[in-house]
Amino acid sequence: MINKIISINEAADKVKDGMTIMVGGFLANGTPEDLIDALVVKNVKNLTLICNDTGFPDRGVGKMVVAKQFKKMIASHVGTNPETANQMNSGETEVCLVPQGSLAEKVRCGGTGLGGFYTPTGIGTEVEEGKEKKVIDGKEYILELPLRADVALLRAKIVDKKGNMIFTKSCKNFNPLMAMAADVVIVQADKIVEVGEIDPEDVMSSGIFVDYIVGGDK
Amino acid sequence: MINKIISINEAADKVKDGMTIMVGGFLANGTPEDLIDALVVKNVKNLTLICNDTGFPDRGVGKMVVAKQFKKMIASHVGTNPETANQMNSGETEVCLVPQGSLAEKVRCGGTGLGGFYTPTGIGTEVEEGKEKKVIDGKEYILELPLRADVALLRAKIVDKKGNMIFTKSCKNFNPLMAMAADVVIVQADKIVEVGEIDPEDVMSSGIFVDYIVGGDK
Amino acid sequence: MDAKAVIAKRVAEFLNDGDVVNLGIGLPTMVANYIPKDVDITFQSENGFLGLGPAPEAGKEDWELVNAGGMPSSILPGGMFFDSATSFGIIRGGHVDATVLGAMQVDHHGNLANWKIPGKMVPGMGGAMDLVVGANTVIVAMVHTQKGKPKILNNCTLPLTAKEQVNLIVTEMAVIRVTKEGLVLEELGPEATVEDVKAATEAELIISPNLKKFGLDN
Amino acid sequence: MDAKAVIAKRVAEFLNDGDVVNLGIGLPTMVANYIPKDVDITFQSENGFLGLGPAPEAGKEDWELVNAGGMPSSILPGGMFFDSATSFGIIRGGHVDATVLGAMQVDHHGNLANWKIPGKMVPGMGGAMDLVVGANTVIVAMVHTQKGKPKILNNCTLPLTAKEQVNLIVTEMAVIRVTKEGLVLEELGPEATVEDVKAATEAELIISPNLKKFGLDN
Repeated sequence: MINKIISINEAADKVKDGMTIMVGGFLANGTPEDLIDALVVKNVKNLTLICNDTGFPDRGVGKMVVAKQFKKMIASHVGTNPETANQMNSGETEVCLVPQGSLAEKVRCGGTGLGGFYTPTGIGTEVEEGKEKKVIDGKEYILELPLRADVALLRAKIVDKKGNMIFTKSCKNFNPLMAMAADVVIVQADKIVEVGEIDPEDVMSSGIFVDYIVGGDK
Repeated sequence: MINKIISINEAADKVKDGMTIMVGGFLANGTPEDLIDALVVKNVKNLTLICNDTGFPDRGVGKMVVAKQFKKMIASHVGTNPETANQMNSGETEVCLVPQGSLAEKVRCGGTGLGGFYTPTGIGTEVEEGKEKKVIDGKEYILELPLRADVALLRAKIVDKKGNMIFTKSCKNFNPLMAMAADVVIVQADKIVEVGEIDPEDVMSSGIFVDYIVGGDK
Repeated sequence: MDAKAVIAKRVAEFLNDGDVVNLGIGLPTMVANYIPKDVDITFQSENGFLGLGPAPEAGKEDWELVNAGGMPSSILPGGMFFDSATSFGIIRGGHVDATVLGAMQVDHHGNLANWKIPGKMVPGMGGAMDLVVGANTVIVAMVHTQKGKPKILNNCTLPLTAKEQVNLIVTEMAVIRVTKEGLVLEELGPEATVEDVKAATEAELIISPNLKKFGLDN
Repeated sequence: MDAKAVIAKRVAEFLNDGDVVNLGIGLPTMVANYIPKDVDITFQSENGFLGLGPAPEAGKEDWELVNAGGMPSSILPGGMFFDSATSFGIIRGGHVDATVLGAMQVDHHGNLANWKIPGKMVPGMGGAMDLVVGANTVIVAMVHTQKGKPKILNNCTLPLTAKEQVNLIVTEMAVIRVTKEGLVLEELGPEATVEDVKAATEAELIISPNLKKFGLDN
């Protein structure tokens, strides 16, 4: 069996300047804080972020925003991190706001080999600008396209050595979707267990998506 | 709390001549056999079926095929039930074959309010006939549209009185997708339990989708 | 008069036994406090669960179970957790009976603006655009005016959250229904007269022939 | 010579440690018997799980855990169950490294036909169209001829399952790779000569300069 467990610094080295990263979590809930901290220390730059939100200045992916590591951020909400608005207003960074349901579906689309989907969300708003619209069965829809990343950074509660994941409570959010939508997938585990310790009925996202596992000491 | 438990005959009466029904299961695995039997007895006619396959002459939805209850069948596979081919060849019924992944996604689409999706499956085959094609990011895709039904007939292992469902092993298949994609949803439970007996972490599909529950005696 | 309590209580009375409801952050959250004991409402939290319960006591916070505002929360028996794609599949798919949310502006077409003030504040739409398009009934719950200025306008001037999706507007002064004919004043708040409401509303109002009173007492 | 065993063993040797593989019904299923002990392959069963294991002993069948042929099966430690939309999301999303399936016809473009004989047999495509489009490597495993007639053609005459998706053809006589230049004969089966293969193949073959032998012994 291939060994997927690496150190947090080895994991941080997978992210290079200019890459696109997906980060799991919703307002830092379910975000791999240790991986974020390691990337702040490594000070990798000019990244594109795909995340539900930009967290808080001191929690979640927001720490990387404060460290000015993103040239572009794709998110549904940035209101909890004033630093995002500062960088947006100063022109240091580009912020692309996407409705949360469309963002989740775009990531799912990227991970499941679909070319795009039609959603009613955003019709009649700024969100439809520049996008193809189509009337299907008498209703107007917007074409939304898939999102993928070079690296996905996830957080799970329990992970077996193959990478099979259990998320807990409201910490699923974007994690299982991003697991399928990146070329390299790194999961920060609270606890790492042997293969077979997790009942197949309890696995929430498969280890086949996971390249590297870090942590296990919580 | 609204009482959702009804008798098998009351459930069968929800299906009227000419309706479109979705039936969960894969080669009869995870199909609500008691509901199928009740519909055979009721002898409702001219139905349109949406199901992964047409089961076997004596198992699953195939029993309704033998009873000639379908004017149209939408499925990915009909090879295990010779009666389907007989009726197709005699012109008694129309069979619309859909790739299994597209069928699952079409049902998901119908249940989640999307207008359609682009899939690479079927490009260069009969499946693309009459469908819109689009090149996205250099790759060819087919537009597939949502499927919905008047009534969905599901099978679950354990169901609480609100309709929260646990499927077992390989019996999930189309069941949780169809739960979201029909106007009326009826689930046949092996066992019915009180609300609260299922841990929220174990629920696989929500009771908010379920209108009626039958069974509980297995 | 506690304006917010008056609004929350009136909104609560619009909800029906068995409904699935999503409450926005702030004032809408208070609606949960006014649901009668014999009315069973399932609250959806768009970050990933059904069965949202009250906030835990101080000292018992669980940071793995937060609401859509990122604050510690709880789940009730009969609830379930899911990822963000499923969450918004539920929302867009019409499985949420009502969504209650605040507004910066709402107009006589039922247009809503609540996500952006150009040049000033761009928090992002989060899940609001999906919720407003997907929920069967959209209820705007807000204080009638902003620093004395009307928020119920002929036409929204801020960027829209959604086009023609609002069904009801509930303020401390009035219950207003959005109809094809225009805004219908159906009920007056405890301290409001028709003239008061007209003076505080830019949009023209049709006065219902069955104009009623509402408040904390009835 | 046991033709099927020869084919299954050679296909097994193409699989790499850590691969996710989907095996079609019939001959392809036998590939699982020839995986070396130190090679870790995860088998996907498109009806809803990863970690497909061997069939249970007679008398220990579990009809709630069946394979894509509807027959009782087993799940290995490290596996997981999912619904059909997720299953085909995994398949289309490129998370399956290889799919092995039979063919009625395959041609020098890499076109495949295996789901329909017009006027004779229309079992349906099941999951084959998605698998062939989605899997990273498509291996056709089949007996070289059908009643003495070639199955490897210049152009398929039966309705296609997919266009230009086949990468490798493994028969008891040959390993043939589909390339832009045409079909390359890379290996000869234990009892076959180049002339034998040419005689049994309609499509023109490019003979690899590094032509090798394969069989049960090496």
